[in-house]
Amino acid sequence: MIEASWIAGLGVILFGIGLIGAFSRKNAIVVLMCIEVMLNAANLNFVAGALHHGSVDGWVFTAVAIAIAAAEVAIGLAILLSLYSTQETISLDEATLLRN
Amino acid sequence: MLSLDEMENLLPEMALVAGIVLAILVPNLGNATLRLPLTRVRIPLFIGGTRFTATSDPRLPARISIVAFSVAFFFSFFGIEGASGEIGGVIEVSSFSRMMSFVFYGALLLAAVATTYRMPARRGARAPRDKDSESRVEALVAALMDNRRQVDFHLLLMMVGLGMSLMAMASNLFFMFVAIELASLAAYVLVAFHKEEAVGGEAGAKYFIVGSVASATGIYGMSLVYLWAGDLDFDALAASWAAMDGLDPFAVIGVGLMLVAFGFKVSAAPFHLAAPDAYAGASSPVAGVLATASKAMGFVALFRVLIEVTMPAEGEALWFCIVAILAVITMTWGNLAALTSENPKRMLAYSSVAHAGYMLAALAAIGSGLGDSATTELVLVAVVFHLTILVLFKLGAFLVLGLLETEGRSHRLEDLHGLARRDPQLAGSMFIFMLALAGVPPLSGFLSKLLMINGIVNISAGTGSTSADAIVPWAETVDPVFWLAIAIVLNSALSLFYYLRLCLVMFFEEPEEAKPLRRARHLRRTILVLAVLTVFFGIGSGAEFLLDLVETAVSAM
Amino acid sequence: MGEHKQEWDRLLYIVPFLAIVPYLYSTGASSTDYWWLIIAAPLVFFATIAIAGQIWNGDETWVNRLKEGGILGLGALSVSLSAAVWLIYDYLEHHGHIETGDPFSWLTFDVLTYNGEGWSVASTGFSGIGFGIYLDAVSIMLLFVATFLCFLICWFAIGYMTTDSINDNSNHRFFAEFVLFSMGMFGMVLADNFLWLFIFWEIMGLCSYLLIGFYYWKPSAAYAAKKAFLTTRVGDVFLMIGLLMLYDIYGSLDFAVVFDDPSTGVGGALVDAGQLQTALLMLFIGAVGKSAQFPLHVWLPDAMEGPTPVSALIHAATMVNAGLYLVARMVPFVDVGHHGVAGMEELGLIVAWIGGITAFMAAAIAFVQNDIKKVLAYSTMSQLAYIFTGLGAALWLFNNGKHHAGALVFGGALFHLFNHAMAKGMLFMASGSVIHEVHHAHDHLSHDGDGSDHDHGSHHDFDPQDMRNMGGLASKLPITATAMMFGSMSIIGIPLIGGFWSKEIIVGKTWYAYFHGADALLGPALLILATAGMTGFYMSRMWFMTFAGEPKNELVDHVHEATPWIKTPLVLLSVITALGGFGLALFGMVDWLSGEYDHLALHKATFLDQVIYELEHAFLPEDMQLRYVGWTTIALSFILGPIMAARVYGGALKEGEQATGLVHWLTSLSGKFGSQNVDELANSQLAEALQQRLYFDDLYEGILARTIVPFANFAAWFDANVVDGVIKQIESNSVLGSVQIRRVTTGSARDYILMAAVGALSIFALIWGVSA
Amino acid sequence: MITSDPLTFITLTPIIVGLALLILPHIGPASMADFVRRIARSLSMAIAVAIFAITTMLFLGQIGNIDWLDIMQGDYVFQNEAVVLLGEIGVRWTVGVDALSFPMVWLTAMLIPISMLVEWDAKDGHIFHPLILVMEGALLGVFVVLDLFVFYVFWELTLIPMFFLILVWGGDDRRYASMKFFIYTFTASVLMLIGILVMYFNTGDASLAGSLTDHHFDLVSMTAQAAGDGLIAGEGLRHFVWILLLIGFATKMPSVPVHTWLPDAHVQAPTAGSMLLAGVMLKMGAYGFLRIAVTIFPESTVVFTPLLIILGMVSLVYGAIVCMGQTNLKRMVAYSSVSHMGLIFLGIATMQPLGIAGALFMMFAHGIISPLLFAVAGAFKHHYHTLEIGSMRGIAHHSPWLAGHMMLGWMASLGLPLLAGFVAEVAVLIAFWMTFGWLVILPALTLIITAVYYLSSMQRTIFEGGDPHVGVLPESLHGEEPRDITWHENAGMFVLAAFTVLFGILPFIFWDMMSDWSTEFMLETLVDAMNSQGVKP
Repeated sequence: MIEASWIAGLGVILFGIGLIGAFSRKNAIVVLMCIEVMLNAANLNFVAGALHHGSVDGWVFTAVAIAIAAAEVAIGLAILLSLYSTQETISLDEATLLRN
Repeated sequence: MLSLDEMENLLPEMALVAGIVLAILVPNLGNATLRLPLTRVRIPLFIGGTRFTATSDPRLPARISIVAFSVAFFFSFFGIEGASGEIGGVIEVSSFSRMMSFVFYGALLLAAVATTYRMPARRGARAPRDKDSESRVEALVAALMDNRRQVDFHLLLMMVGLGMSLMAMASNLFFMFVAIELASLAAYVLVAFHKEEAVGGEAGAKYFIVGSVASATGIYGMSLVYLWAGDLDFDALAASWAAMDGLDPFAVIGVGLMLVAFGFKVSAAPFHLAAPDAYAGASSPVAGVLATASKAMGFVALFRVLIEVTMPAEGEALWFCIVAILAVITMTWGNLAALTSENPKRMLAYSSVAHAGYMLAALAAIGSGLGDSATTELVLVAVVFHLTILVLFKLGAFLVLGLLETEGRSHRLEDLHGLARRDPQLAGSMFIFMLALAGVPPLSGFLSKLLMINGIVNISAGTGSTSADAIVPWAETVDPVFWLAIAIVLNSALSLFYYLRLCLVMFFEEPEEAKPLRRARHLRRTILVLAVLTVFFGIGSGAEFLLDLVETAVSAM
Repeated sequence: MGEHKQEWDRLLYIVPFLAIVPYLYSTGASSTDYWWLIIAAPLVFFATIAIAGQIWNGDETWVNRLKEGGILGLGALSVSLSAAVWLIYDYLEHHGHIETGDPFSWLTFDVLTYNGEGWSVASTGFSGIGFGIYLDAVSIMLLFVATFLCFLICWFAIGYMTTDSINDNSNHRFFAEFVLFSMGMFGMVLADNFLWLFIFWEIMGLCSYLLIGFYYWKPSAAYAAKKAFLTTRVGDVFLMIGLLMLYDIYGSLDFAVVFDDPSTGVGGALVDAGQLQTALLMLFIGAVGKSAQFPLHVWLPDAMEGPTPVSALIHAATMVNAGLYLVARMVPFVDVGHHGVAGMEELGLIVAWIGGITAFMAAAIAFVQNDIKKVLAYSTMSQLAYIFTGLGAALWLFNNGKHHAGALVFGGALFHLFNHAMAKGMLFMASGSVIHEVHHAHDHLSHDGDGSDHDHGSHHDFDPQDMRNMGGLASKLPITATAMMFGSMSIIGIPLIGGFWSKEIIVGKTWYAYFHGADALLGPALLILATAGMTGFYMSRMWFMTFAGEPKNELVDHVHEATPWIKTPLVLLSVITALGGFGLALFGMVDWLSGEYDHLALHKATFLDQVIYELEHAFLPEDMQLRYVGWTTIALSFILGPIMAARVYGGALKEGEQATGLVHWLTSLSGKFGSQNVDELANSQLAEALQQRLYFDDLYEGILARTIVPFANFAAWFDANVVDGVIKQIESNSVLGSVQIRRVTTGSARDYILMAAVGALSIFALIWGVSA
Repeated sequence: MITSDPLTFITLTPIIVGLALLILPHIGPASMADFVRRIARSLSMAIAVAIFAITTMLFLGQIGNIDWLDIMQGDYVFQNEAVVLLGEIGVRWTVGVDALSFPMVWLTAMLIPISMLVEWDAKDGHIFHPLILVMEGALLGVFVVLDLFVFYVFWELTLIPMFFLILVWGGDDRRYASMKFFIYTFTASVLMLIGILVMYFNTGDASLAGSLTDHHFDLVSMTAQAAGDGLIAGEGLRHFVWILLLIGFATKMPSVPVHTWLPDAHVQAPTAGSMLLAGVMLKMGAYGFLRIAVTIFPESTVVFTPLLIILGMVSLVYGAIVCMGQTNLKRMVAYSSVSHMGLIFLGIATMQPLGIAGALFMMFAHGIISPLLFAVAGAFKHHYHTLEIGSMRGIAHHSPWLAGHMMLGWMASLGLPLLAGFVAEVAVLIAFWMTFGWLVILPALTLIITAVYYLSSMQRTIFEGGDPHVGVLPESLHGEEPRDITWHENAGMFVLAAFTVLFGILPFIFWDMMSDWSTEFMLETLVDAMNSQGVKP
């Protein structure tokens, strides 16, 4: 059995990767993926918490969080698509009609 | 299955769910029939076929959502007095949650009304192509904006309402996050709803990306808290926090990360950066919802986490200093940025940032732990009152822009030029909204700001040394919270500049085009009513009534 | 007067006005109940004339029948005059002060005082300021001078102003301002309180401003008006400070309260001489401004820009006496014999010195003036300075216990005021007559000469006031020449005529004071002695240049006394000037004025005894030193000065011209002293300096232009760019900051996330910092 | 209502009627809109005149039969039955006047119809005149309410009509001026609001207190509390609050260095706006300062007397000097207001009943004179289209009435005796000498400077020109023949001129009550403070 702290540690790393990816990558799809990574870091924590506390809540949370993540991806892709259809780019640095 | 009592407590949400169902079904009703196999008997199926006149009416979805929101709105209102109940371990209906849902539904109702005029159906709409001439593109875009996507729009609107309302009722942190996500995801789509316009998609994309990062951060923070406490019920969390010996890094970092997520929701600096873009790109009613209901949602979350969970019984809260600094930065940033903004919607967005700053300052005053329960309540009343009446004038201002938008766009200050000459009613209302935003008496914006300052002063002014016999020694001893009050009033003065500038162009400049605005009867009446209410809740019995209401709600918290 | 019958009919309008006082008298009322008529009548008619004149401007009735308000003004002044005469009559009957107390309290207020432990409302004094009247011999005399002269001048002005086309449709302004001025003068004389004195004093200042600037369209007039107001304002401000100090000392400004016992202040405190002297000096600065004494004298010559003789007359006969009156009111403070405060010798010395300097300086400048009114203006300055010197000597004498001598010179000085007022009033009216007729003659000529298309240029270039255009007018203007002759004699101090009686006393007693311990008075004494001779010269010069000799301009032939209304006052005043001085001296005017006698009457058994007594007193005083002084004065002023003038400017009339008796004789006489060419002297640097008024105006203007103007401009700049600049800086910095901070919103979602991340990190750093 | 609660009536009627006249045309049917527009101007005037009549009757005793001389400090007449406005935080509608506020009430009621009259032909009169009516209500409200919350509401409410008056009817640079005016004074007054709130949290009377806060805004009760143990416990805090209040009030007055909004606002404002701004709005500062800052914090006032002197003196002297450097007539008059308002601080700083009475009378007299000045300046703008001093000469020929009013106004403002301003000046100066001695030389010199700029400005506008029959007309006329002022301008100026003279000759009409009140005020509030602070002569 893996220690809960290991799982949580992995979560921290994942979260860091996600966050850094989110602000260092231009491609919106990649950023979306990074966000998923961040959410998964949270899921790992829930799992670790469920293990650590021996409660079932964590598992439920994880399941729901995954559902949310899925919804988020769906919506995100749709929105990015509409961005692409008008500006023909999904680079976050180029879609800057709105600024200042 | 819910019991009758629980049903009664959830009537507004029921109404909304019913609305969602109806919105999906009713517009699809038609004369479709199902021929019973082997017979010539045609059973009317109603779903599909040629739609009836009534069900194909393009305004139907709006009507449905308006009715649903109205019902929800009134039920919420009547629920403020004495609603209480606990459902399924994660929902707790209280006066406070009803008050907040009252605010949410109010804001969304207004957005629904405003949108009626934005999207009446028009035939022959298509997306513009490259070869189209500029004027043609404009016409096409206008037609597209008016395309029949009402159902989608109003569905999303009702989902936002449902999410927000559930969020206010959540007694469990995780459930609250889920509700927030429900509201937020729908809101992202609403922002990006005008995909025909280049800015629509961009605004949605930015808002979505930044918002998602923020909520991911928040959820991660929540997961850390879960790691620490093992339970996400607010009561349990509060108990764990109170029992915490020293500072647990999991708890502190978790709360801190959640602060980031809520900070984004209330658009506190520096998490607010996507907000102006989103407001500017979204249609005005949606931007108005973001600036009022969405912000209120963020504050409810802050209340839950900061005040219910992490506020110690005595002494300064851990987050006091952070929130205070955030407050000052937020209000100053917002006001400064709004100062030279040439886009009315952006300007209102920044002003919304500044208002978040004021309310954060009030929260910080609570966090200082100097006040007793009565003063804490006073400050909370102030904040909730502000959130409530913000719907009147902030959303009112967006609705005015929305009315302008139906003619063209309202993203330039020039679009407001000479509004007083073109449409005195609108200009007068806008003037009232602006002054209320700036906090000029006797409008309700003044009362709420006064109450917040009042609270801060009340908490802090007495802390100075009474034996100091000159200003400087006194100022050295007074609690820094006091300076938040000064910061608020100075910022109010600064903000006056851009609010007045907007009024100025309405009354002073020559209109770019002299033709009168659309009649848009309901929307116009709504705006006028909002203007009247802005005055009405400023002083006298109106204000007393609303204050009483808020007080009831807050005391239930 | 037949040809002006219609004009004289206008006088009927003032009959109802004149009837008011006799009617009141007949009802048995007391004059002290109706003193307010003196002030109220002009005040009411000021408003009436000003507004009616503007509304009915140019209306036939208004212009011809009411003389654009002149008749109304005359009516109002006749009410004042008759009420004043009534009051004077009562006063002389009852031989004593008239005090009404304060029939109405103008301002009531409270003042806190410190009693050593705490502050409480002052129980004595400091209760407010009321208004009532206070009459003693001095104010009675001045009241008469003011009401009488104002009445006559108004009379004269009706004739003078309404016959000059340049004034058409604006005379109502003149008459309104004129009666307002009269109100100020009457009020000042009547007031029982230093503050009210000041109030009316300022009203006069305003009217002086308005009247000097009557020809407002002339830049020189507008400038002169401003200059007069501002110069006197400087004095007034100090006067006001003096009042504040006096009020602080005595807790009241009422003459009755203050003069009751000037040595004890409010609450019985002993008055500090130094403080009181400072206060009185402040008052004196005010007097210096109003009476155009050095160094605030610069306004008076310019004031001659006013409508020719009339407003100038205010600046000669009445208003300028206000300063003298004020100084005269200082006597009770210094009179150590009657509760005065000892140790204020410097006051008298300063007053006398200022007087002496001004007398000499003004006389010297008058030497070179060619403008007939300017000569009179400097003469006025000089004569007022005489009176100041006399008052200064009186103050010194009073303060050193020499009560009798003090009283004598005090009375003499005031008597000189009377004589001078009458003479100078007449002189100015006479000069007005000259100017008016010369001007008319010129108009007549230029109209005839050029036909319809007459030359405006020459019209404007011609100066009807320049004596170099005159000469030989004695035969053309007989009444004017006679009047001017008597006036000049009175001013010069020709023995037995008018001013002689008072001037002798002033000069004599100033020397007396010098001989009796006031070493510092030597200067003023010498200066006024020299001035006596100079007066003889410049007054004679003026008369000779105007009336004697051959005409210097062909238009003189066309001059004749044609204007109605002008002659009457001249005749009346000539009589008073010629005989009044001696007559009143006989009745003990000097002692009456100084309060030594309480009524005007012969004090010797018979009239002849009195005449002999007075003559002996004037020419053969017992004190040998004074006798020499007196003789020197006479020699200088009567003999040396006029003869020198006659040598330079005198000359017989043109062949065939015949003037009236005495005048003709005088012109012939003036031709008999030979002639002397003074061109060299006239072109000297000294003469130039005198022409330039000893450069005082240049000096003041230079100082103002170099200090105040740049300073004001700097202040305006400072306010707009520094004080407001701070605000503007805040504004522009906010805008800059706004632009900067908006740049942070780059539009890229990446950056937003980055910013949020940095923000979040800072939050954690903060938490860490807080918790650590 | 008029007899039972006249103050509420005169305050609310103009606001209600004015707003109705402004709003009805935009929400009613077209025929009604036309009707309302037609009657708006006359009805506004009628209301304003009626209110003036009522206030005059209040003064004369026809209503209420008040002995104005017998009002003690802290007592008010015509007090109403308090109406709770915001029970949660203790806000009540209480009105009342005493000898401090009543002259201001009368002044306001008098000036409103006159400023309407002067601008009787203003464009868009159906908006202009109702706006002034709203202004009247707001101004009266400031002076009559005895609840600090409502006071602050009215205080800020005055800004809104004035903002519009400047913005819509103002001069060329009205955008900047209206913004500056609004923001500048608003900024100052929000600081004042903080001060009020600190006071609020030290109030104790439970019977008036709000349910939410246990405190109240009632000024009468605060005054009583201040007279008892003092409202605020710590001296440092007291001083701080006093300074906050001072910032608000001094800016409104305005005092150097926070005066620069005034010239801009004045120059751009329409005539009626300038008249009200100078006539009444500036007095709000002085009124509030006396009513709140001095009354409730007498010790602080005593302690900060040197500050008051500096502010007053700098305003007075510096304001006057700046006046001399102005080339714009209205700007000059505006700075002269700054200068005159300095005297009010000086009068208060003397700590003498006489000085305070002088300051009160200064408020009153300046309230009559400065509108006259601005009416004159406005007439120049109206008929000559320029305010530049020196761009014209000899205007007296073309506009004799204007020149006459100018003369009277200018003279009154430079403190000529028998005109209203003199009384105030002399009273303040007497008190000033008693307290500060030779410092009086500065105000005294200012009298000269004042004369310099006033006379110079007259010399270079209505005088000179060189020709008795035609003046030098400004280029802005473009060769048009100028006319004299219109009958309504003339009538308005005449009334002001008449009052200037009336109160100059018979100042005791209002002086007596001011003087009595000042004595009471000193004895009740300041004397104890002076004794406890050890003030000695």
